[in-house]
Amino acid sequence: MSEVNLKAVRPYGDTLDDGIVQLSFTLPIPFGEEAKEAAKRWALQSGFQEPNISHAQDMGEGFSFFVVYARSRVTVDFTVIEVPQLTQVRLEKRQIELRIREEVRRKLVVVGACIESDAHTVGIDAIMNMKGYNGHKGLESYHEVEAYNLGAQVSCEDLLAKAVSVSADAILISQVVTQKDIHLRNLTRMVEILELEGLRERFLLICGGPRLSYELAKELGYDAGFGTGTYAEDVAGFVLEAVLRQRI
Amino acid sequence: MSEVNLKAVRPYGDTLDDGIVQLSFTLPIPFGEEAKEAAKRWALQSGFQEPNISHAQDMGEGFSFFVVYARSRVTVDFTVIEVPQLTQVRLEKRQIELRIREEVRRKLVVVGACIESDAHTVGIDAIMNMKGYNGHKGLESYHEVEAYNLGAQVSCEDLLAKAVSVSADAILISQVVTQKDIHLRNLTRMVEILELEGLRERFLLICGGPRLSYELAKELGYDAGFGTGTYAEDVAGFVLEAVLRQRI
Amino acid sequence: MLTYPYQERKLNLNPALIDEARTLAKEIVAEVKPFIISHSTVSVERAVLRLLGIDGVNSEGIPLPNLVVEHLQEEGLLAEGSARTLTRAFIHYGKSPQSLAEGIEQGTIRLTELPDFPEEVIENTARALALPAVAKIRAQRQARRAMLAQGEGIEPYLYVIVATGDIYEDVVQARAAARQGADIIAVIRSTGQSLLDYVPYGPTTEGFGGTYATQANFRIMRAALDEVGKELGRYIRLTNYASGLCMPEIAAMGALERLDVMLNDSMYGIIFRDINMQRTFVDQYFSRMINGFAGIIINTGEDNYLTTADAMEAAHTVLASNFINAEFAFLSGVPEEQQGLGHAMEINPDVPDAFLYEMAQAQLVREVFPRSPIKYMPPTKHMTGNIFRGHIQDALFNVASVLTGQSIHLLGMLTEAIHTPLIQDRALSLEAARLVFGVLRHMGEEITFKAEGRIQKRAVETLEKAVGMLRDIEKIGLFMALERGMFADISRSLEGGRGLDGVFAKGADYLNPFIRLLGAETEGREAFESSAMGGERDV
Amino acid sequence: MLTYPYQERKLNLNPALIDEARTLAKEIVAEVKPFIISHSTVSVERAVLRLLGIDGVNSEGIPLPNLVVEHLQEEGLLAEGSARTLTRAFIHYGKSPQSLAEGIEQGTIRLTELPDFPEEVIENTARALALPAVAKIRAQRQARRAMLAQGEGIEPYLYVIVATGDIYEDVVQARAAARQGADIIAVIRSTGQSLLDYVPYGPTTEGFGGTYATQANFRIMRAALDEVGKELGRYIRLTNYASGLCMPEIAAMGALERLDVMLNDSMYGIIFRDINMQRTFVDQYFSRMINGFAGIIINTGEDNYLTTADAMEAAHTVLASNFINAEFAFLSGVPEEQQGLGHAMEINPDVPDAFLYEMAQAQLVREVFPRSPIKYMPPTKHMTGNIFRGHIQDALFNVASVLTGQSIHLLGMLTEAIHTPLIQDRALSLEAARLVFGVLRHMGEEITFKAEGRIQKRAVETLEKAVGMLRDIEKIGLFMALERGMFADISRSLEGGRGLDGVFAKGADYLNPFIRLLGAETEGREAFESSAMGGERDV
Ligand code: B12
Ligand code: B12
Ligand SMILES: Cc1ncc(COP(=O)(O)O)c(C=O)c1O
Ligand SMILES: Cc1ncc(COP(=O)(O)O)c(C=O)c1O
Repeated sequence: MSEVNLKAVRPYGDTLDDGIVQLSFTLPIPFGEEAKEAAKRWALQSGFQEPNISHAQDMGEGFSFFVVYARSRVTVDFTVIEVPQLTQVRLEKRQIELRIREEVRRKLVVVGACIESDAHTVGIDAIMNMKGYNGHKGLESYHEVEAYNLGAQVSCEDLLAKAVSVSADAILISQVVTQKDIHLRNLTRMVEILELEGLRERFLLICGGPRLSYELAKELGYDAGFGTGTYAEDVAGFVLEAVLRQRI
Repeated sequence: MSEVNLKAVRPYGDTLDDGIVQLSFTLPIPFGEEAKEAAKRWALQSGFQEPNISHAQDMGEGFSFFVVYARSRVTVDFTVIEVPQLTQVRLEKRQIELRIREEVRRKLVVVGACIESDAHTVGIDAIMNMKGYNGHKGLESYHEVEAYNLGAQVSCEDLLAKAVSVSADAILISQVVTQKDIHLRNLTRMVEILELEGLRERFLLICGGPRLSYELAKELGYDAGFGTGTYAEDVAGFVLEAVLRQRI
Repeated sequence: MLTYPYQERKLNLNPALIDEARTLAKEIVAEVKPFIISHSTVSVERAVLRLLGIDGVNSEGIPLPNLVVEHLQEEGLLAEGSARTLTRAFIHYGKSPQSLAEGIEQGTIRLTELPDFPEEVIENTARALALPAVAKIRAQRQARRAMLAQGEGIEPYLYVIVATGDIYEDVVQARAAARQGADIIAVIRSTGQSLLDYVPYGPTTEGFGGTYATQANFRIMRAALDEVGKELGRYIRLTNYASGLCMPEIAAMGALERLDVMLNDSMYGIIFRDINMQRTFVDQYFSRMINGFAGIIINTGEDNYLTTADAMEAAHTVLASNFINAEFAFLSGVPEEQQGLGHAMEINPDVPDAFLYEMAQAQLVREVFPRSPIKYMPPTKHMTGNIFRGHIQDALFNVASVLTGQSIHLLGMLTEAIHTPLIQDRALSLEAARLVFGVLRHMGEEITFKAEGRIQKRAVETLEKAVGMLRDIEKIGLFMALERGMFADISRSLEGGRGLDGVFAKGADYLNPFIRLLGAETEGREAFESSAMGGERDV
Repeated sequence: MLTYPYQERKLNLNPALIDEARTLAKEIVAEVKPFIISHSTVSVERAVLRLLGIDGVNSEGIPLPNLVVEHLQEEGLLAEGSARTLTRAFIHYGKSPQSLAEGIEQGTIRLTELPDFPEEVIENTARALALPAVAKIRAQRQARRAMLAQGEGIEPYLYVIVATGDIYEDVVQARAAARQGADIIAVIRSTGQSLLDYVPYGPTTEGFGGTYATQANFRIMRAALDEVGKELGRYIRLTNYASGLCMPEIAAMGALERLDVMLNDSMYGIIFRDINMQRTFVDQYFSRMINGFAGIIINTGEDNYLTTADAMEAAHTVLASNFINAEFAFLSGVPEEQQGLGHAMEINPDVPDAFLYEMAQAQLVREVFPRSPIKYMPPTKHMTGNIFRGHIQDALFNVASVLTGQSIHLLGMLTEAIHTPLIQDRALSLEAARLVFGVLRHMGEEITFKAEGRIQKRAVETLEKAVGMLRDIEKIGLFMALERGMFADISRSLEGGRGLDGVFAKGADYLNPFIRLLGAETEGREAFESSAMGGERDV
């Protein structure tokens, strides 16, 4: 195989730069030869080459579904990609506890919830509850962390009130439902309320959920965001570092 | 649901014009956050919106695989689509036999084969052999058709020789393997040989195979092409009509 | 393809244990019964009003049933039951309940100043006012039976959801799904509707992760499915959610609009929506009474336990809860044939031999409830963004389902971890399930499990644990069990959660004509009991 | 995970029938044996030359083994066996076989004018010339055994193909596949190589639907897989095709380069490549001798029958052919432990209960050949462009495989009907198979089939039909059976097909030292027989 040109990377099927991509989609047009042709044209107009309509199926009600393989000439420059990421190294629970004890010298306080309409607590529970997730204990199990998990469908106001009342270091928010971008709306709402109350600087604001990333969280005005596969250590470590940084 | 605008049809997920498309592809770059970002950029550069990298997986050896959902703004005008198609109605075996007897008044002669490197005879057998396919008897079972199926890996030259020797009306060619466009090469070779020998007009030239269509066949200089789901009737019907047309 | 009741006995279960479980569950429920029958709720009363014919909203969008109940509450008249006061008003004003409600809304009618009437007159009049709804529901049940006789799918029924948030888009998806092979269409509700203490009104086109359950939406979807079902020669069942703070009202709406299946659990709202347990127990009782009478299959929500708890560890909690849910159903007069007890395939596929344990659980529920149209829920928690892998997980679920003779098969979607189903997701799932069911149709009959093998052991163990749990609950009572978080690892308190303020003790002269008309041992049933008893299902 | 030999007996098969089938197959093969051992072919002789050390091509790209054999043929020396003349030339010129071949190519050496030597001298010298190859092959077998001891996959082995046409791209795909979980990598050959009467030379980067089988390609891939296997702590087996007009030569190359599995059927070339049957029977005999000695698992090609014939109707032909293929293998000294008999899952999934019949067939082959590393081929014919549906068909195949204890599991690809596998296709298939095998690992042990149920009946019927077919073949002889199209509905004539001109009767003084060294009952074997006999597998 020839060398990959990292300045111009393109999809790979079984030969470098063959550009092969699989697509599937439905068009709101009745099934038939014309529908297949429409699918092909859609692929061509989308910039693909040699679209092969490998499957076409009647969805009923005037819809047609397609599986397509096609070639793409689009390349990306891999050499310029930099993803804003948490630079912090993943600490272990033991280390975190130790450093809180020795460097912060008081317990860290966090409050968390699934806000607004979202009732998916499994994610925030995985981070906060005693039991944790995949063998990684949650924040409640940390000696040096005082963790309040308010659960599901908590209004932004209630969450903030709790954070104020326990003098939290960090507010943790989980958002799992993303349909019609409701997570963006909910997350933004929280930031706005904090700002309105002049409390934005007072708390570390952290969100998490399967469709969230550090990058997106920053865009929304959060201090950090965590996606799939996060463990309590990641969050505790981040809060620890941030609290220490604020001290300086 | 609002009315579909057939002049600007776009993919449909669960809401008209949401444009949702599923893609999957591999990039020749090592797995990680940067790879995900590259996949996202590739999708954006390909003109998709809101690409959601719903899955990323290490393929090993410096390759990464992605499943992506994204939105497309590309539309096709469905109202202008016309697919060149065999206009003929699908006749039944009985009718075909009758019309050959009464209108052609001699047997139709066809020779067929998988040419060159291709050994996939199931398709041509489905058309030609006694047994046929899915309950549709093959050409050998037709009283009024003299059918010679030469089988697999027959050179263009041998096939042509046979066609000449039995004074065939039609030559049937099957091509199933399409890797590196070998089918196009083989099919073109046959046309060239026929032209070289000045015999192109003498025979109806018909091809078939899962990646062939009437349209493509015409492009390649064939009289007709048949894809997946073809039965002997389709071919016999076409030959019958063409022979009758030539008579006039 | 199932012959009822399910006949196979592959697990070598101890029947005495099953009997014990049933007895324990009966006792657990019996302990809650006095509370249930001595209480009512605002939602029960609103349901009564709806059944009496009150519908519509005021200019601010507040439903008339809510306005009337609030009015009664303010006037201290609720404890007698909304039916009593409305009946008195009817006799007094000679106006229909709907006109009365409108009058109350406009302030032209006040209920405090009503004269009294002889009890017999009130009861008879209430009954007369109630009968049209009863007749309507009965007619719907008969219509269903007639349509089913024209053709229906075979079990396991293919059940898919639509969840666009827009009823008109839902209709498109649902009709397409029916053509793609679905037997049952569930219209998922908008996130959070369960916490609304009223039912939205009219056709709706906005919702998150689902579409609001409104009577108009029920009607629109019902008509669409009847149409496409007729064309296909296959009755398409319609499902919605009689859950949350309005479960009795939604049940009433569903019964009137001929829904066929209702998610309608005795404890789901408590555990998963933090609805007060007193409220839920009272609400579920009346809502199930309606569903039972309407011939609607109820679906319980034990599958949800395994989305928070671990499926290997908590399998027995599902079964224990199934027993309790079934007893609550009996209490409301829902026969086994309408008890769509829920369970799920949620073991982490990384667990070696996970499929064996899933089989054990699925077969166990099947054998323990041989007459119930049990509902089997697909993998959800361990689905990921890898749609190809997910499609296989779902295929295994399909295999388990057909091997163990499940009745209602909720289709897994390859995009479970990504979004609510797209039109093609459903089609692909339906196709996969049909494929699997077709090639394995009689495999269940062909195989037996090794005596004392992994599957039998697991099933026996799960049954034993469930019985143990029921023994514990029987000792401490169900309220306490909920407080201790014995289901889904979630703990709820007697006074906590939403909706407690809507619960009230029935007054001595409480009246609700529907309890007699729809209830288990009462008149309205007769027409249907005979057939249901015969084991034949018209649901 | 299989314990050898396979122990379960789930089908209630009649052992007498199985014995009869074996006896019949033995007789069928015995009838062909006299012809086989009295004949040789150009390809057998070229294989001998290769084993004697002749390799390379001339300026026109013609392989030296071909040139030498042609020369011998022209000079009328071939009937004595190429080894005899080469040995004489070696004694005479004192030059290595390779130098001799080069000399012949350049016209500097002529073989017609060689003096004669005492028979004993010739035989001993030939033997001495043959020994280095034998030692090399033995060393490769030992190396394999040592590496296997370091770690290997568990059965069913995950077998995938690479088919880019470019050996370097194949390497990338193969290494990635190993990391993705593959246990066996097969490098698919370019379309049409089987019809070439020579073996291409050197690394190749062009091919259609596959990459040319060349010794250099074997070596490149072997090194790549050894490297990645070492890293993974799992020996990765390498497969190629000792099929077609050059089967003995490819077997020789494979043995030298430590391939682990070879597609190497006794009749495939006849039926599917229209290679003359006399040619094939002689070629397969010698090629299998090499494979047997090299500890290479041979795979037979009965799965192909079902790509042309209908799997419901022709299931018994697969089994009948398996019996014959096994006997041919024994004839060449290939022990059961190296007989990777092939069969396939090819029933149209639209057939109701198709999976049951597939199970019957898979279990049948498993029980009939309990010591063989049988190879189970995935659905191909009924795969369509619907990759999602296809992925499910493959998943069912995975289920059938693990339930019936298959040994070598060729992974189905969701894109089977579209293209040769892309890098992600393989990964998705591997992931799916691992998932299915993991969650169902012990399911086979857990289930038994109903006595006289659909599965048992189908299996018994298939066995009976296979015996019936073998009886017929035994009566008419294998040549006639092939003429009648009894396999795969394809008929071939004794004199028809390609390559007959390369067959010749051995002269009275025919010499091939390898027959004695590699053959079944002979010296070279000793070192390995003991272990193979013990049932332990080092292959
Ligand atoms: C379990 C589940 C439920 C359970 C929730 C139980 C509970 N108490 O949580 C129940 C059954 C109640 C449920 C209900 C609904 N659900 Co739901 N549900 C799921 C499911 C199957 C699994 C989610 C899960 O538990 N994942 C496991 C956890 C551990 O992963 P996680 O949430 O990603 O969390 C990890 C990280 O993201 C991160 N993280 C998460 N939060 C946070 C927070 C912080 C601060 C940090 C640092 C990290 C962090 O760390 C965690 C551990 O690594 C998903 C589908 C799926 N497979 O993903 C659908 C899904 C999320 N649900 C969905 C929907 C639509 C609903 C409903 C709205 C449907 C309806 N209309 O009724 C309802 C309503 C719920 C509501 N009001 O929000 C959709 C969302 C679609 C979308 N993208 O918008 C999904 C994707 C299913 C689908 N395809 O339709 N659901
Ligand atoms: C069966 C099969 C084989 C059999 C063929 C047996 C035989 N005698 O035909 C065997 C096992 C021998 C085989 C071998 C190979 N195969 Co193959 N094979 C298939 C398979 C599984 C099914 C094809 C089939 O029979 N379809 C059923 C018939 C009825 O359908 P059909 O051919 O489309 O025919 C219909 C129409 O197309 C039309 N039609 C077809 N021909 C004609 C002709 C005329 C005149 C008309 C009118 C109509 C018509 O009518 C037919 C009936 O409706 C496909 C995968 C798949 N599922 O499609 C791979 C496939 C075609 N094979 C493939 C390959 C690569 C090979 C090999 C080259 C692999 C190798 N390197 O060894 C070899 C070599 C074969 C060769 N030299 O050509 C690839 C082709 C990839 C590509 N797109 O280029 C496929 C797609 C598999 C894959 N994913 O890799 N194969
Ligand atoms: C019994 C029951 N009711 C309702 C729902 C739906 O959830 P929500 O309460 O958000 O409408 C479910 C979901 O699984 C359920 O099991
Ligand atoms: C025994 C055997 N040899 C070879 C092949 C490969 O085909 P070809 O002869 O085209 O190399 C197969 C394919 O299935 C086979 O089964």
